[in-house]
Amino acid sequence: APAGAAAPPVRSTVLRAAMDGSGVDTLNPFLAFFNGALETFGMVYPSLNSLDPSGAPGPYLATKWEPSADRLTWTFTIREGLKWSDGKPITAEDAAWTLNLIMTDAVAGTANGSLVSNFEKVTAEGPATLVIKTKAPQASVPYVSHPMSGIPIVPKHVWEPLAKNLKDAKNDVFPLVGYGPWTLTEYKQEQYAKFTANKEFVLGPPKFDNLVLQSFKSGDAAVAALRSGQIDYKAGVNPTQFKALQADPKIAAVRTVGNGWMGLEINHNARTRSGKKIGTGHPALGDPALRKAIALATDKQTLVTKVIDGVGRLGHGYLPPAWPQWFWTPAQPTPYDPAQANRVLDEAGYTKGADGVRTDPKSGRPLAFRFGIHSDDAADAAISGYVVGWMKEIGIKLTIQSLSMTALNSDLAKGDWDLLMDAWTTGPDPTYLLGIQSCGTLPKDDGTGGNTDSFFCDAAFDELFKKQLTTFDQGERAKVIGEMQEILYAANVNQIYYYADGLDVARKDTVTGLTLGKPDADGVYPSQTAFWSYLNAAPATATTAAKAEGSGSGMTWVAGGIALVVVLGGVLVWRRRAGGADRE
Amino acid sequence: MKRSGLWGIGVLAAFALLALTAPLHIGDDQLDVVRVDGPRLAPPSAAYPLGTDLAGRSILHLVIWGSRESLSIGLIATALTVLLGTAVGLLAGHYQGRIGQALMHVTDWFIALPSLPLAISLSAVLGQGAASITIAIAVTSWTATARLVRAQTLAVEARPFIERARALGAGNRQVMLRHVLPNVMPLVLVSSTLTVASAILSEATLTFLGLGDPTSVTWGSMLQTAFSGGAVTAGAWWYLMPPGLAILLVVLGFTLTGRAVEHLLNPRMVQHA
Amino acid sequence: MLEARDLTVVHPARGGRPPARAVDGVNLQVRPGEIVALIGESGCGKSTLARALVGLIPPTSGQVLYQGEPLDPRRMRAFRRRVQLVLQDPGGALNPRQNVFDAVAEGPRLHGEGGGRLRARTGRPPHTEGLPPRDTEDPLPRDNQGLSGREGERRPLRDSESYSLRDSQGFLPRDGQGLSDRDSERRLLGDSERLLGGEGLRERVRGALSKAGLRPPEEFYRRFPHELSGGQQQRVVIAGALALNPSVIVADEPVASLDASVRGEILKLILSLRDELGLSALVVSHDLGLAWNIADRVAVMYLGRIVETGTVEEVLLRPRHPYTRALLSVLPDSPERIVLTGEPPDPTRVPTGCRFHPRCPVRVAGCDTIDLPVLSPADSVACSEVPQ
Amino acid sequence: MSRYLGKKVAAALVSFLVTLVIGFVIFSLMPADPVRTLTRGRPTSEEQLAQIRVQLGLDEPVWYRFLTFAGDTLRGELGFSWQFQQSVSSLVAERLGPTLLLMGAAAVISIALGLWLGVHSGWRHGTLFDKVASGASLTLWSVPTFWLGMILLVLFSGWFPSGGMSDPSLAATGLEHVLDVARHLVLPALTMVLVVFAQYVTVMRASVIDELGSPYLLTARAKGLTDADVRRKHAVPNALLPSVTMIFMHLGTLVTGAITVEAVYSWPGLGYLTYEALKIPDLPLLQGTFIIFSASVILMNLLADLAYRFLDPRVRVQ
Amino acid sequence: MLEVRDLRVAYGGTPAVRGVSFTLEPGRTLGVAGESGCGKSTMALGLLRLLPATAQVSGEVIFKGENLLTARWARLRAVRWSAASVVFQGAMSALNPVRTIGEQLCEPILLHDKTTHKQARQRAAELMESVGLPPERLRGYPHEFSGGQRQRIMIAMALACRPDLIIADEPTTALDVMVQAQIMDLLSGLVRESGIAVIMISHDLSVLAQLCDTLAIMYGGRIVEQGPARELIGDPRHPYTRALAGAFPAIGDPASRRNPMGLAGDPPRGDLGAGCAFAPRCGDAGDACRTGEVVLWPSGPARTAACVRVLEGEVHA
Ligand SMILES: Nc1ncnc2c1ncn2[C@@H]1O[C@H](COP(=O)(O)OP(=O)(O)OP(=O)(O)O)[C@@H](O)[C@H]1O
Ligand SMILES: Nc1ncnc2c1ncn2[C@@H]1O[C@H](COP(=O)(O)OP(=O)(O)OP(=O)(O)O)[C@@H](O)[C@H]1O
Ligand SMILES: [Mg+2]
Ligand SMILES: [Mg+2]
Ligand code: NI
Repeated sequence: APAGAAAPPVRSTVLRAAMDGSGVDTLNPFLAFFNGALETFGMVYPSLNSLDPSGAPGPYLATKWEPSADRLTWTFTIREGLKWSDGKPITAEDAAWTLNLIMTDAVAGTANGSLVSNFEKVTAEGPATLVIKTKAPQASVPYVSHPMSGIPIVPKHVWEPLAKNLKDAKNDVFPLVGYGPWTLTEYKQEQYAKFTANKEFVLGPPKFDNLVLQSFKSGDAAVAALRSGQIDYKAGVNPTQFKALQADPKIAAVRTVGNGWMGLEINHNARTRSGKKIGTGHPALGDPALRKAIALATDKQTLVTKVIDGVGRLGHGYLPPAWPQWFWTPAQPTPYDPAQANRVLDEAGYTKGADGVRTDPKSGRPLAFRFGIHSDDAADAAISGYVVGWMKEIGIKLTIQSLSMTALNSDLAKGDWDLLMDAWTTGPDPTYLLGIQSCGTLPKDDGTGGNTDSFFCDAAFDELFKKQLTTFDQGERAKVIGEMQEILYAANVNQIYYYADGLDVARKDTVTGLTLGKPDADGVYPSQTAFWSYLNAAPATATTAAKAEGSGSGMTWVAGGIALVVVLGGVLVWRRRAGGADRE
Repeated sequence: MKRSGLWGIGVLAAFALLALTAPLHIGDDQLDVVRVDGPRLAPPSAAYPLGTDLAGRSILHLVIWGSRESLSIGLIATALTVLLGTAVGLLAGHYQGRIGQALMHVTDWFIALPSLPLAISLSAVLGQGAASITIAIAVTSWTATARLVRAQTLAVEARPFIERARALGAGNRQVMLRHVLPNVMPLVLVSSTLTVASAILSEATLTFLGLGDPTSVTWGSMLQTAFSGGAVTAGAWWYLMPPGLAILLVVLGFTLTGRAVEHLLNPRMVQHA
Repeated sequence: MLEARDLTVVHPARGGRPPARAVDGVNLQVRPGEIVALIGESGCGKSTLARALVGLIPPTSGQVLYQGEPLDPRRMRAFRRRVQLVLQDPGGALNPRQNVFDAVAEGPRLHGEGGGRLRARTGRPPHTEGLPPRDTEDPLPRDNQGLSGREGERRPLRDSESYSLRDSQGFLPRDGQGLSDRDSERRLLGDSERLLGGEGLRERVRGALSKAGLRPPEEFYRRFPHELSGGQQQRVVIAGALALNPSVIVADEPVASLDASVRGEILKLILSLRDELGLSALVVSHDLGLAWNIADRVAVMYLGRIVETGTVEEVLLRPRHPYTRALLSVLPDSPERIVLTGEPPDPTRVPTGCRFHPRCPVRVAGCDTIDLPVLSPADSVACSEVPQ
Repeated sequence: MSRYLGKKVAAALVSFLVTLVIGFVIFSLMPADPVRTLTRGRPTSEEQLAQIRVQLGLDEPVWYRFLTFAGDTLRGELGFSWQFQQSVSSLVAERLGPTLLLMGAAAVISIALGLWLGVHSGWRHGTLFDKVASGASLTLWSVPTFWLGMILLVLFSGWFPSGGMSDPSLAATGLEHVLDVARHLVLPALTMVLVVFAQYVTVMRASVIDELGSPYLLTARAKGLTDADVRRKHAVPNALLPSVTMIFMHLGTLVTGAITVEAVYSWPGLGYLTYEALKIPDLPLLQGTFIIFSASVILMNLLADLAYRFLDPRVRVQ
Repeated sequence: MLEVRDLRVAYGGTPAVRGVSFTLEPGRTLGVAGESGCGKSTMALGLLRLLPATAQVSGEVIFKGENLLTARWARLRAVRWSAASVVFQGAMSALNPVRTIGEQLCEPILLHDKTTHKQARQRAAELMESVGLPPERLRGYPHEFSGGQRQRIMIAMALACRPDLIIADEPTTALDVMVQAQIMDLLSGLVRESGIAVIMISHDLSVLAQLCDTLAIMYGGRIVEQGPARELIGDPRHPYTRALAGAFPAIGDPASRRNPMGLAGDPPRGDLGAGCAFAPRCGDAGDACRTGEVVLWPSGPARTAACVRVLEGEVHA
């Protein structure tokens, strides 16, 4: 470890945090999908860019990035003098090698292949210049490699020998050779990851000497650990926990702008790329009036207050508010108006039967829909109760189907569904999320090749999608993206309910400075990434940290001792009584 | 011993009554999240004797309502278990030739399957919901009944009255249905009360692991919601305790009843009473 | 009447042990109206022989003959009506969940006699399998009403005649009234009465119980085995056998588990059944006194073979086989005691030569090598040292 | 003895093979397309999705998958986890230790406690001690394990660590590390012990009561042994015999009891792994843990047979 | 040496033994007979307080000058086996199935004689030889022995501490005639040599007649007749004794040929009222029997019988 190797016994400071609930699937950065893994890579592998608090690309390995005039070539200027943790210099060649590997090797592209699918050629022109040639103009190139959701750059000299059998590369030689604010020194799957600080980190040294991420499967266990001083920080608590911790004077609880949405998808017309109808979706859902009525009858505000206890925002647009540059709100939001919803339906000819369920005049079928929810998602279950109730009010009958994620996705891909609960989070580059609403992601006629999210397919939307890809001016691009969101909003196929706030909690007595940026009027901070949080965090006072820990374990032993004595005493007393009497 | 059996029966009767009469005093408006207007996760008060859940519904109502599904899953699973187990055990015990051997092997194989993982796997495969949980429980617990019935069948068939019946000309069916079954059934019934107990526990566990239907109201799903919803952090003991205690009471009720009946049936135990 | 011819029963090997030759060549005859006692020490194969005789265990070789005809497994049902087994432990021989009535009525019901409840279900008419024509010595009583039949009145009967009080189908009431009356009678009867079965069946059960000495029979109908004393239980078992009007009873240690005082009563009953109904009986026991008490003839068994047979007086008063002598000598009042040393014999390891030679006090050279032939029905003792 | 051993081992192997078939059948019934689930939230193109499908072996026909699966399993290869992108065997191997530790601790404590209580309450059948002991154990038996875990978590999370197996920030080694792990073990082990020991109490108590009327106890008493000696030297060894089988069988189920406890306390063992696998569901992983659990139950049953064989002179082969 | 006065035992209120008194001198043998359930075992076990806790015992058992019913448990334990040992019915289950014969034989020796293990082994080996079993088999388990051998081991065990009294509760009941003869020969030989007093229980009068000096016949929890063995069997005074004796015919006796003798009726159960307990089954019971007090009256030299007819001086055929 670089820190404090020669120094006399100065007590080193440790930041103890709960690992992202998803955990680390694998430490192989080419294969990993889980957020816990991405979070870790962000700390131990460098990327070309970083993200500033507004979500825009900032300098990291690259100090400058410029598109060429034809907008097909990007030139990144790579910082010089940086060294991997094993002392070898970091050069443009490392980045070029990493990106090329992902472009050319199918296995290497498992996780991030789609980010570079438009790349023609990546070359290192000298140690400080990286040139990326794209097939078509691509505005999002500066978003391709950034901490968290972008591509981490790996040291070529370490990975080159592994590239032949990348699938089996577990990347488990510690300390991991990398570069970042931290160095991974120890890792036990599903238990913890230990890091030491890289005090020479180019974007500023971490204030803690060590970082420990501990895995908790249950949120309550993590919170209990936080309360008892086992850990200092946990990102991502649920609203109930948040409210409870807000009331705790020892705990700092902050809200950050949400980077995802929770919403409803409607199978309005499942079909293949060639337009062949597939699946068992209810035909009436193809009617925009019906979808509009569903939107009108949904009381999103109630969902915000009841399901997430008010810690979130009402949803409209398709992209979450975490990325203000793309955030869009409709000029005329659809209100909650069940009466109007009923009117709309009446007008469209959906007549109510004796049982209160309307009938589709075209197919003659009642408006009875399957409503798929994720069985492992508490919010889905909670929301579904409300939605069923509201839809009943307007003569629509929903039958909840609680399905495992896999089953749900498999139904979705086959078009065997009517309504689904859905949720997405996204990084700063909206391309992918927008992409899955384009016609190109519909399945082929043989059922394969699909990656659509709701079978949405709209020519105008696709046109704009292509346009935003090549719009290099951020403002311009935002406008195009706004138009796309408008189309989606009007179609009512993806009905966004809310954007839940990110909820982070930390111990006041041990850690400060975790949050980045300034809160808005509601006290909500900008979206946070682990990269900045752990980099900014500073020990509150080293001594309190030590004390809290010491007293915790001391108490434990006292309590354990007392319990033991009580048990033993009880046992002895019983023994006396049982065996003492000299009779049979 | 007898007194505890009475307690058990009392508890069961109380829960059965609650479950059966629940629709009479709990209306849709008290369970439908859209219509209730209680405070979110409020501690017990006069209006809500056991507090409210995350949607503002009365925990008391939920617990009462939950008894319906929890009990019926337990009972149906047990009925399936007893049916399957008794049939297999009886046949395996009676036909000690190849059929019996084969049946016993099947039973042994199933016994070697760990019940919870099997149930988990089964309900993961069958899909979420009460039906698959019920099936999973039945599939994993019939072996115990089959073993018991087989052992009892062997014991009964070794007794002279079977030989007498055979000497009188009784065939396999007569021996099995008229002589063995009546002598085996009391024990099966006793063991089935214990099966209900563990079926209810299994239901809660499977639901807790996320294999149940999260929108239905059962004790298991209440606990699951409480657990995933952060009730522990919020210190919402009123949300955590009632469903757990309800499970405990019902399971204990079945267990005590079963043991009391067993006590009555097993003269050897009575001798020492 | 009932006869074993060169009967051998081998119990298959079990748990790594060699097969047990429990019965190893037995010739034994039970003649009409005769009580034969089968005597031998524990494990010599008495019970196995008894079970083979009633067809519960298939013989490994040899034959069981009933009225001169070999037992046919396909006609077992009919045979079962004629030859009945009474077991040692009456408590165990009664299903604890059957009351006395059902226990006694089980046989008739199974054979579709009297009640017809079960037969109606299985849909099998009675006695279709029939039996070989009876010889004139068949001592079946015609009167099922009780103990009034006397020897002189015995005459051969055909099955359909054996109950004059009902028709062979058992559906019609005995007084020949029409079905409708029968139905109304049924309606009048309580539910449980109806369950008890038809009139004919009740007659039969009543008769059997009173023949077995349980009087008045009605008082016992509803009792369960645990509400009876051991002697009463044994009587119920015997009644169950009598309810089918058997011609032979095979009783496996019928009094071994009963108290000394009760023992005499049951033996009296067996004796009276023979005297009054003309039943033949094979009584299995290890008790020589029992043979003296009731039997006409004795067969002494040792390790799967009969070693000596003859009338009671011959065998018990003038024993010839050294084993019989030893058995008699250890009785309390005998003048000299010949206590055999060594362990009881083991049918899984039958010694060569005379099977008794390892324990035989009068053993001579050759006893241990020369196999003795199976005792033929004509001979009475199997010992090379004793002249026939 | 060796022939018996051979027979039993063979039977266990057959059981295991059947388990493989059952396991495979169950898991191949499932609509198995986890690819979208796995890549959820990540930008993935359709080509990549197809590529991952091939990687996961989802394109093969069922029979081929079974043969591969059975062959691999017998070689100790349990397949490739969808979500962890690594071999199930290595995942299982990593988790086996913690699970064995938790189970071992829970088993030792609950067996000791359960047998002790069982012997004494059976021996003093009907006394206050018996009533308290059997009442308490019955009540605890009726408690859902995970619920008890939650309750203990609420009550004791301030005293004992609420999750994980060790405190990574301590960087403890040697004895300190052992103590640290022990501290983390307290709550999960306690939860399991409390729920499980009742079974041993019940089994042992019933066994002892069964033995109470035995004439050999009367003989022992007539010999002038003290009550405690009669119990210790005569009743317990006999009562243990029928219990041994049950104890081992329960040990087999203890493995599975670990699932909820590990989930509640984030104990990094096999149960936790199962819980993880359940979410997707990650079928190869579920299948792998299922097989491991089954194998352990089969092993326990085999041990039960052998232990019984060894302990009871009546069936011990000369 | 042993004097029992008015021993009464009740199981949870139901009397099983209703006042039994007798004395036993050193070296003498007392036989106790009676039908099943009449209280023989209860009486015998009551002497050493070996009954379950549900049994209430009263009366006096004076053994070598000490009342065992009131002695402290520690004292009683010291008496057990070292001074009075027991041979139980069905040695099959009276031996602990999971411990070797040697361990079980040595156990009382180690406990009472405070010897070394080696000495105890030695003594056990001697005992095995004395009952005709090879000492090597001390390492065997009970199931490896036949029923007769096990019963012999039980006898050897009973002799282990050289007691003054052996209580044998149906020691041969489950055994075959021939094995029974072997055991009886062994037992009588040992008793004769060592001069141990024996209480022997059986329901088979003929077995008792062989071994015992005195017989006591029990009916319904009481002794109904007592006297020297030969006389009692040859000339029973109580109708119950007569029935019992008749149940075991003498072979060759023409009176019993084709004429089994029995006793109608059921054994007494539950509470017995006043009068003679046997009256309901007695062929010639009169009113005096049903209501009057019936106690043991002298019926001959050293004989007593509890029958009014004895008192009336009637002589039974
Ligand atoms: N089902 C069986 N399988 C194997 N061996 C058996 C079986 N039944 C009996 N035997 C053996 O056959 C031999 C004869 O048994 P059987 O029961 O006929 O003897 P028994 O003369 O009736 O003895 P007892 O007087 O003890 O009733 C015995 O050695 C016994 O162990
Ligand atoms: N532990 C007990 N609890 C209650 N009643 C008992 C108990 N032991 C025996 N009895 C009853 O006490 C009476 C006498 O029993 P005991 O065992 O002394 O008879 P026994 O003469 O030895 O009979 P057997 O010849 O069958 O051994 C019987 O009615 C019996 O039912
Ligand atoms: Mg027999
Ligand atoms: Mg007795
Ligand atoms: Ni009790």
